Amino acid sequence: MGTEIVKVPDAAGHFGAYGGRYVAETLMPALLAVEAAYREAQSDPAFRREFEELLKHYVGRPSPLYFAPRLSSVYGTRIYLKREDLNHTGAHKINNTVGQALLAVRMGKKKLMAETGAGQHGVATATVAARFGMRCDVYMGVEDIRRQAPNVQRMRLLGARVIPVTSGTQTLKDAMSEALRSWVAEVDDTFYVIGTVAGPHPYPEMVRDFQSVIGVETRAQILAQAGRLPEMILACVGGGSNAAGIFRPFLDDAAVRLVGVEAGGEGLDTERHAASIEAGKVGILHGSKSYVLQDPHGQILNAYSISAGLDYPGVGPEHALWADARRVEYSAVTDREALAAFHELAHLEGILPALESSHALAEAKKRAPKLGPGGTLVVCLSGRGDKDLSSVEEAEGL
Amino acid sequence: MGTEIVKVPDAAGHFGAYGGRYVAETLMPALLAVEAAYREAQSDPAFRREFEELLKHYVGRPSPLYFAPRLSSVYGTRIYLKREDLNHTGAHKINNTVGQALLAVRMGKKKLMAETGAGQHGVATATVAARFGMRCDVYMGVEDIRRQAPNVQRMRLLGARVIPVTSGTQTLKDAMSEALRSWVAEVDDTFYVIGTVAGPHPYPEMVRDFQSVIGVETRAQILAQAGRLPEMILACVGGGSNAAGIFRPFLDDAAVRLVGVEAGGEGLDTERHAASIEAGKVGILHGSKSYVLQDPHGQILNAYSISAGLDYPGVGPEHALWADARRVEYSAVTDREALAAFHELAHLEGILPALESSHALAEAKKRAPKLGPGGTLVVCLSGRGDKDLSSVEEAEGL
Amino acid sequence: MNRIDACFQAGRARGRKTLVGYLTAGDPNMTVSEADIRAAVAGGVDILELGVPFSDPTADGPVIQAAAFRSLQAGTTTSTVLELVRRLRRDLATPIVLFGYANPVFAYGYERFCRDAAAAGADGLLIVDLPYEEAGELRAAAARHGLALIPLIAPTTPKERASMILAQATGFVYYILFRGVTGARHDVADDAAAQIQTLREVTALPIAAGFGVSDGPQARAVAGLADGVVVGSALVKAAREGRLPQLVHELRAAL
Amino acid sequence: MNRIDACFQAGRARGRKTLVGYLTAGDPNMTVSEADIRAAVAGGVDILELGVPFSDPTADGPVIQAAAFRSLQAGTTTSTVLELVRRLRRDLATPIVLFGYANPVFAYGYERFCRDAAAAGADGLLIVDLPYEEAGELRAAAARHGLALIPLIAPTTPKERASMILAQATGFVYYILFRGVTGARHDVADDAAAQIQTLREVTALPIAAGFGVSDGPQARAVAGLADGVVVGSALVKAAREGRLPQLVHELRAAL
Ligand SMILES: Cc1ncc(COP(=O)(O)O)c(C=O)c1O
Ligand SMILES: Cc1ncc(COP(=O)(O)O)c(C=O)c1O
Repeated sequence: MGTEIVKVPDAAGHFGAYGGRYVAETLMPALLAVEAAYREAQSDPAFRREFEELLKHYVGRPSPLYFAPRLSSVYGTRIYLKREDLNHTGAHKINNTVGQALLAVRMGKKKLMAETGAGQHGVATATVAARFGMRCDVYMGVEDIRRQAPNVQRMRLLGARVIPVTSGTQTLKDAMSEALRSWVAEVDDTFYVIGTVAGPHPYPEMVRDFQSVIGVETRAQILAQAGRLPEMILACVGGGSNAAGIFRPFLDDAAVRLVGVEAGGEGLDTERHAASIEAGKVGILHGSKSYVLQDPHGQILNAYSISAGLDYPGVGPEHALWADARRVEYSAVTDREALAAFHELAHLEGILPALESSHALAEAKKRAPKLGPGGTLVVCLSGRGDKDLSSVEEAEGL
Repeated sequence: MGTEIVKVPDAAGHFGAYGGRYVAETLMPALLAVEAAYREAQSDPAFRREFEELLKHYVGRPSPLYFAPRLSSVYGTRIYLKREDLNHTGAHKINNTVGQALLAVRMGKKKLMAETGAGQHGVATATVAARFGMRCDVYMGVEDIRRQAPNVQRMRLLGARVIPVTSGTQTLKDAMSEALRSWVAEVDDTFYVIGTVAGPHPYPEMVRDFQSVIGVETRAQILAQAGRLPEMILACVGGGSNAAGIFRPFLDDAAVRLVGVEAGGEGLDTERHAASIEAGKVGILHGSKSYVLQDPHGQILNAYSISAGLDYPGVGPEHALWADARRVEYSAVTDREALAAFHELAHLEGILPALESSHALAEAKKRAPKLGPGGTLVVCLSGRGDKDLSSVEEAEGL
Repeated sequence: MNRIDACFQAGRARGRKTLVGYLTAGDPNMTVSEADIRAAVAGGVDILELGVPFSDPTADGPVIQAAAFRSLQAGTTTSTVLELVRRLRRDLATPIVLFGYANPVFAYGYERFCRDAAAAGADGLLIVDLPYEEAGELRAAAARHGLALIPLIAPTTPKERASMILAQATGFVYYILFRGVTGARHDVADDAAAQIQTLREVTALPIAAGFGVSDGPQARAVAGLADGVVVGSALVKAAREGRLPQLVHELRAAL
Repeated sequence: MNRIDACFQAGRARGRKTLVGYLTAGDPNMTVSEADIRAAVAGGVDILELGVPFSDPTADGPVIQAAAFRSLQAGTTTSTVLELVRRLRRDLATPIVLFGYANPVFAYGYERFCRDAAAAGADGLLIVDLPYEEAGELRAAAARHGLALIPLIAPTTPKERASMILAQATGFVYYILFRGVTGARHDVADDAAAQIQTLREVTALPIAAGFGVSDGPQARAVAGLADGVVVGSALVKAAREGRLPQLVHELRAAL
């Protein structure tokens, strides 16, 4: 692959035509300070060491790369699952919050703030805030607070304040808007922990870097376990952090096909989905330029997905670049297909996947037959499904 | 330590005066068959290898031994947490169910059955049943089904039948009685997966062996990380499997104090607790002789604890032996103390412990001051607290 | 000769099979229970299996579980059961076997229990969750006090194991017709005849078969295989439904 | 000379400070909005900041968020805002600055937007989430069409950064008095005076200060520091509460 997609972003945070830093001037100094601190941290072996220590002893890394025998035989190709569901707090989100919290400590901040939709990133942020003795505010739409009661309780038990967001559609996109608003007023002592590879520079780069541990481990593990690289790697794409994390270390491996799976909701032919890349247009949202679900006037549309973590109308700018460069293929999977994959993994392997991750599994099922019994693919199991019990129940009227 | 407590059980399953095989003759052939299969498996390196592979790639072992800096500074001694909460399904229970499921496969069984209280062992059994393509029946008291709805849903999603037990107090003890009853009728094709180091021989031995991985890892990890053995290891004791698993590899290390923590419920001076060792008498329950909560006429008493996993009126026979031999000290911690420890760990380290494990933490807090800043102790964090959100909420009227 | 041996011998002499009847002592309370027992004996039960209630009867089905629960609720203890035996023995010659679980007996003390049970007039013990391997201490105590310790043999018990168990047994052999717990079932296992035949090769003791016998025709079928027929759950159920005399009569007539 | 420069110059000449008033276009619908705007101008607003509503106004507080929401609900689009400008320009000479977020402008097309806005009679643009670094393309288009691109300077903006931003700026400088989003606050930051003084060292442009000015006394305090005072949320709120003429009168009187 050409360097144009590997050596990104540029100094201003652009991933080709995407990314950047589209925020009010009030926030610029804060972002520049985060960037400067991050550059310094990057070149400090002590930072790297502390990050890795925490990933190992606190998060529980490396997460296993698990060969799923029964799923493989049903899907018709050899399937490995990257088990981010086994991380502390139950998803890949914690890799990133550990990194950002360390940076916040380094910058002398006393408080973390975060936006959250499903609550996974909120829990992961509340967790590291507790771990480092910082206060924590989590912005969450009142609609999501209602839907995700257990995660709200987890955040509170971890000592975080959950701040209800009543503006707009009262979901993730509004929570992120509100978080950006609030950060302006508290920027002196507060670090804003963004939960995915979106937002203004340097977040897309930084989150991707922290999540790259997923791909780095996967690469070493598949070589050790299968003796070769896989034909294909699949990951779900909400904002795109687990996908970016697992894809990135394989960008140069041209023979490895990378597939990002968006939430097709009730179908791309309806208005109820969250497929920003496949069904959105280039736009500017929450600080960066990328594919965005929007109306012809540039007003942001509400996303929809059964999985709260994919229910976002934007996507990280690096994915926009990868999509344009055709290095990564993007597909969408409907609620119904994701639910079927959820049940299938539970029954075949005894693993309850997050509904987000179930999207990647469903796409793997579609693509497996072409690979055949000799093929090998890796699915990023970005999180566990315990948080989704009530969504599944509601969807299926159990 | 004398061999009398290390080389147990004897050929008939006796741990000194305890243990044995107190079941109806109808079950004896089944137990003898399990024992014979287990002996054969023990001497088969392939069995060991498969067990270890699954622990690594499926369960996610080794679980980290995490030095908890903020907890240490508040408690006043160096505290390491053995992170069984990071295992697949969220507790140590899975170590054992993987082992027993492998044995069931080896014996050609088509179905697993289990009793469960909190649902953790039920989920762990349903999980391995799915993983090996076996049917699964889980016996659970209707009272527990009501209290532990999310785990019931998890089991069902994993394909297990949850069989409501309406006899007696409709909790764990009755579920186990019912499971024993049902096994008799299905013994040809069904393997009974017991969830703790209780029940008739060979279960106490077998479960202990499968769980010993906790202690084996802990020993290697603490030597590598702290360069020495700890002064003390604490673990909660319901039936006693996580405690047996972590203690066992340290039995010969006379300088390492081992502390088992029972559920003191509302206090040992009330009738509402589950402290079989401290407040029970020797008796025979569910197939083995050990300490049992019972009235003067030998009728079994109801146990009580805020933590469903400790809410059992018996305890594994090896603990009875260890208690008599004073190799392990046993203490009881009340609901209130456990709840305080639960919140403390959440706030200080960003870890929501299971209420069961919170008992061990609470006892650690009491004992830490005597060890002082130079001391080192290990607490077995047997599971995560996500399952306990509603118990905590109910107890605190949040 | 003890009462149990005498009973089987008498049956054999009269050409009829022995009816072993189980009732839970103290169900639903001691007064009613005693009346039921007397009615059962009057109706023709040859050997009385008297259930000592236990809180966690892992080998019993719903009927006997419920009986134990009612009995315990009414305040039955091991001592009150022994008092009942003493009262029954004043005027009944029927052999009495105390049927129960290990823990209440263990709590009472094996030696003390055997002494008091023998003194009260019991003839034997059947401790359902005390298999051969664990029974040594109680077996010795029972022997000291002249009580038979009745062994259970299951359909799954291999012949070698049966030989071991029966080598030291006294009283009679309780052969379990079905897998599972106590409670009424409908057909006798096909291989019961063969298995009982096998037992005859290793013991001279009378064999009573049971678990799931609920009416006259079934009792007759079983009687064709064994020296005695054990009826439990069906009697307990009949007692609570006011049909005890009728059922005993039906069973007796079938044997 | 363009209308903005002329306006500040005129103010300076008359010894009074410039009142920059913000209202969201189309709030609560286009008809009422137009009437509000005309009333505000009639009452003494010197420069009109006309908000182009956006679904996700990350730099606005609740008052302006709600106004944008109402406006969008009523069907406002970028085109209808430009039509409004065209109608206003027919009979008003007041400078008009279009205030909005990047995405609607980007969706419309930077070049096309500048062309159409200029043609409609707008004088400047203020795109709140388009900082200096990202503004190049729009800056060029604005310049091509004679529109000022008003820069924002925050209390947190370091001097070097301010110099960079202001080096190429036209129109006036919008100095943000407070951290946080738009909306009424009560005291002016202590260091505002010093910061505005610093800005004077790097730019000759007029400086309007705002964010949180809600009444006459506050306006007067701010006016002591800057060339103009920006009032936004307070006007939007007053308009919806039927107090717009009064507030504008009060503000005008204070300057
Ligand atoms: C388990 C899980 N997977 C995936 C996602 C989507 O985020 P991203 O696309 O940034 O990986 C989320 C977001 O909450 C999540 O919780
Ligand atoms: C997390 C956890 N810890 C401890 C226990 C108690 O079991 P044991 O004493 O066998 O470890 C349980 C039982 O469910 C449990 O779920």
